[in-house]
Amino acid sequence: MKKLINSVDNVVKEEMEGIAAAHSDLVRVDVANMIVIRADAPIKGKVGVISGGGSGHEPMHGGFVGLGMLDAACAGHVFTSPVPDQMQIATKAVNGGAGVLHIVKNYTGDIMNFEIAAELAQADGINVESVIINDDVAVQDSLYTAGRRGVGATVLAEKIVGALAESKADLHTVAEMCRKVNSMGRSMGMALTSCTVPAAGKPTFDLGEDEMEIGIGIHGEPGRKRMKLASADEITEMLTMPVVEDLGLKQGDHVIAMVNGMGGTPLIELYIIYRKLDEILKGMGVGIARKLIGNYITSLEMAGCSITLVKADDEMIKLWDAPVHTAGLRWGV
Amino acid sequence: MKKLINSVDNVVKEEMEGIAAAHSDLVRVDVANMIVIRADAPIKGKVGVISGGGSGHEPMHGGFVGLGMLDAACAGHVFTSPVPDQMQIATKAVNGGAGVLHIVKNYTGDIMNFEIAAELAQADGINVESVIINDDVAVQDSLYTAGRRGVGATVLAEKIVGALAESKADLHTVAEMCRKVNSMGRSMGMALTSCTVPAAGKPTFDLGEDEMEIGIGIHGEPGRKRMKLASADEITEMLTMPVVEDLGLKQGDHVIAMVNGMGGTPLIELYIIYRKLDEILKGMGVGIARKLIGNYITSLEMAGCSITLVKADDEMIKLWDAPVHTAGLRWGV
Amino acid sequence: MEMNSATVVKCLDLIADAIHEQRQYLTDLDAAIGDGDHGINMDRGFSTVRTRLEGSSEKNIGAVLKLVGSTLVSTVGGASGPLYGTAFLRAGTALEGKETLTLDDICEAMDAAVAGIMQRGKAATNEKTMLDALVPAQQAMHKAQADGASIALAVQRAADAADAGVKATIPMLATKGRASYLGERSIGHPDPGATSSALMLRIVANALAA
Amino acid sequence: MEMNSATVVKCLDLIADAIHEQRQYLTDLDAAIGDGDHGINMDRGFSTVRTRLEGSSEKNIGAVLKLVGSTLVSTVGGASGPLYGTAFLRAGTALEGKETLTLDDICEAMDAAVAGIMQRGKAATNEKTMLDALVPAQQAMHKAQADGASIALAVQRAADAADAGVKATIPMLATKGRASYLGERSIGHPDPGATSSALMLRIVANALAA
Ligand SMILES: Nc1ncnc2c1ncn2[C@@H]1O[C@H](COP(=O)(O)OP(=O)(O)O)[C@@H](O)[C@H]1O
Ligand SMILES: Nc1ncnc2c1ncn2[C@@H]1O[C@H](COP(=O)(O)OP(=O)(O)O)[C@@H](O)[C@H]1O
Ligand SMILES: [Mg+2]
Ligand SMILES: [Mg+2]
Ligand SMILES: [Mg+2]
Ligand SMILES: [Mg+2]
Repeated sequence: MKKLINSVDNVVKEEMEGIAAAHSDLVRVDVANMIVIRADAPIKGKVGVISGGGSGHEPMHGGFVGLGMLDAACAGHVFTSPVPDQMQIATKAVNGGAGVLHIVKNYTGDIMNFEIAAELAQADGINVESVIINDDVAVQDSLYTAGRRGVGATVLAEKIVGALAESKADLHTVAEMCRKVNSMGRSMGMALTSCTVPAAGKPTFDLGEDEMEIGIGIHGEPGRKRMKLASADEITEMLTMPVVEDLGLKQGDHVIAMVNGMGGTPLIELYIIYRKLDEILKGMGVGIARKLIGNYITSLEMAGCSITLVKADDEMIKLWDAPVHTAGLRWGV
Repeated sequence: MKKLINSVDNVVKEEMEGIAAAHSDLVRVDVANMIVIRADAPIKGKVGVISGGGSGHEPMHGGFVGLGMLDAACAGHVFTSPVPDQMQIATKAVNGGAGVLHIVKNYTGDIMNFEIAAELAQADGINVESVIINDDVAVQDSLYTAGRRGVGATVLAEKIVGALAESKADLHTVAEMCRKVNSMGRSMGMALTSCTVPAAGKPTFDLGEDEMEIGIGIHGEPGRKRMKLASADEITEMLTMPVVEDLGLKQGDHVIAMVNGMGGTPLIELYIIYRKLDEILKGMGVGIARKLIGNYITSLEMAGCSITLVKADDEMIKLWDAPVHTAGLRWGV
Repeated sequence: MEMNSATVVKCLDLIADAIHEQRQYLTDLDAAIGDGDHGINMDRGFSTVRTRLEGSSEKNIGAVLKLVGSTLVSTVGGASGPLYGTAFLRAGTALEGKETLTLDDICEAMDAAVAGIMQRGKAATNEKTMLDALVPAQQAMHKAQADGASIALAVQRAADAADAGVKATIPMLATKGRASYLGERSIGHPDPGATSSALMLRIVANALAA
Repeated sequence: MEMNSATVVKCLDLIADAIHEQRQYLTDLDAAIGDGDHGINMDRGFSTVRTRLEGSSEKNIGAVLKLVGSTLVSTVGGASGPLYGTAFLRAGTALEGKETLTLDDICEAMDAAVAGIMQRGKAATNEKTMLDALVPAQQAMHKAQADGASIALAVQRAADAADAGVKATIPMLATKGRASYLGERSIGHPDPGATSSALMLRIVANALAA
């Protein structure tokens, strides 16, 4: 295992100290509790928006704390949900009197830890609404699974919802927009390699020199199907079509599209994927209104990519365009 | 070799088509000649700023074309300097009547190809100034080498010089600022893994499970010293001290600092490196005025990082803060 | 062996040791059908439990278990944190104020723990989770209670039932937790959470038999 | 074999074949002390040269070589593109208008080519570059000229001198080009550019001897 770390146990702690050193203008960092908080939080009258999850997905979530996006992000150990105490502290820290929205990715651990935290927050007298993100089409949403995982759409939701909260909309409106983005968002990912949880010391799964894993999640866990390596165009097709079909996209629709790298894939390859995505959607008369291409929700050093499409109306695009100033996303300011 | 590509021969061509599809608001792409040109070029009365080099360093240079940075970028094949014809076309495309600056990284191939291009441009009646970037302290700058390589400082120079050109400064002033940034910039890089040139099909060099390469360049070529893997703090020290000493940094100086990923290293590890860089410079009383943390000048999927420091005065920081709108960097707009 | 708080704390220490020893094994199991962190998560939790119980003179067994539960909730994270945390919190509530335990008490605590896991995780048996070890153990304990067995024997039987439960998870299709994302590919692997539950019961059984 | 443009084009075709066959070998050499692209760069250039010369009925050997030179400059890239491109452009200029070649012509073209490379690359011998194959070849050719040797024999001796030159680059410390970044670690490896130069001379020697 070769990583740029000091000791396996201090990976997240030292990352937090690095974020604090780098972005003291944007955030303050509670290193002991592994929480990144917007420097000017709480903002009176503004709905506080928090999220959180296992570390190893950077820049998500800590890299999305700041103007126009998240007010706080709770970091668990690598690929391990954060604990209720963290979300309780974060909820208090961002409560501007207008309530707090919890954006929760659909993982059993995240759901349960956020659930306990929401119970604690109500006990503290803070009004909390929770929205679960479950956009991963690779998992059948049926009785027989823990439901669809929360992946790429989380990034887009945090931007859109963050902008709405910035405009001082009330908690229910902000939560409803988050549900809407979730309902309009679908993703699918794939991996060329696994990744190594520092504490585990070896890759979570092994892939042969000519193999790839289709439908992987973002915790380095194996995916739906292991297959022979295919071309970039074939892979783009395999990821895009299930998303398009599940969303029921048709001629005249517009989307916000993200081609996301899993952490170890260079930008040159992501543009080759975007090239085919653009071709496929153009062929169907679906317009790409906005796009993100790069590493936004990763799995440590995993080589691979994911495609996320959010069917967007004018309001969502307006909120997307609103100013944002975080370590991971910045425009309009 | 596992990559998200279609055919080895079309890697750069398809990347160009992807950039054209994604960023038609910012750039127009001459795919046949592999040149990314600012959408609104040429801008009358503005010095045209172009650069170029082998592909595989994304987002550099094509990702830095747009407002406040480059007017055009010529892409060679992976790790191979572009040819004079490309720079000749690019020079004509960005010439707003105020002359054109060529920013050239100090590699024999880049120097000679840009030299031929500059000769052709003069023959076309276009006033060209060239500035060579050679900030890599890993290479002794003596009679016995091809001189120091052009690495991280190239990114910082393109931003600062691009802002000055945007303000309609004349060619000589813009060229002098570029020389100043180069003279104030130093970098050093390291690698945990090699990378694979698509056409070659296998890694350029092999590193053992417990080995790292200190002083690597950005073309996947081996570095100065091969050593046993060290901790993130030790590595940061090994990269920072030679840069600090070569620059002669002392108490009260300010720098623009970049902790750059080589393409396959996750952000969590770059923040751990930044943490130690911040500690070292604070200990010396050197202030970090601005910073970049992420993948800005890469080597395909290489795992590793580089540190660049540019000793900055107020004017350079003001130009750094000026608006920029490119695929790879965006703020203030 | 007197079932007082000292014994309970002794068992918890032994559990912490075992979890630490089996850390890599539990993580490997989780790597096959999960995200490769179960052993790491559990070790983090139980090493904190050990530190917090060091030199504790707490007589009230309910309080001890509640401390274990809140510690696990605050340190383990992932899915297993809230589940095991809730289990120990509910068991502690059931034994509030008790300074020694009868088999009836232990059965009551076990029932509360299993109910807590089901409520928090919204899972049932046969979904390839820790319940597939804990529910058989619970039933075995009640049977031992009905047979008038000793505490040591009851826990022994529970541990045996739990081990059988772990083996039974191997052919199961996971329909809860991270493993469910794999569909059929989760078949053929034992569940990590069931394995850690069975491990804990085995440690307690061995301690009581000694 | 008559040294007319047909023969020159024939030799260039054979060079293109050989470069294509040795593509991986040249790239491996460049991977050791460079950035692993020399064979790829040369193959791209000479396959374009072959296409452009296909069916060419150009009699003027100078024009043929200048076409080769401009093609290499526009397609090879890297350091070898401008160097080999300049070499062929200068040789072509030296042979402007000639439809057949004498040994004197060939020596003159060789001198122009080597001078072009030295000017463009600002390098000398003993810097572990292509010059360490081409300069010995140049000298051998002049010696053969002085001995009144045939063209075939002169090129044969040039190819032998180039091969010896390549071996001589192995112990050399690279002080130019990418290899110079390695300092002492460039010692012990043959220079890729010298190897491709020697390869080209060998192909022509074999063709003329056939
Ligand atoms: N809904 C659930 N109900 C009961 N147990 C569950 C549930 N979801 C997961 N588990 C248990 O949690 C174990 C995984 O724990 P761990 O790996 O620590 O958490 P995570 O899956 O978040 O990484 C599984 O092996 C399973 O036994
Ligand atoms: N300054 C120079 N003068 C002469 N030959 C040089 C010079 N620099 C490099 N070369 C030759 O170029 C070869 C490398 O070519 P190539 O790999 O195609 O270019 P690059 O180094 O840009 O990748 C070296 O092996 C060497 O023979
Ligand atoms: Mg986990
Ligand atoms: Mg090259
Ligand atoms: Mg797990
Ligand atoms: Mg090379």
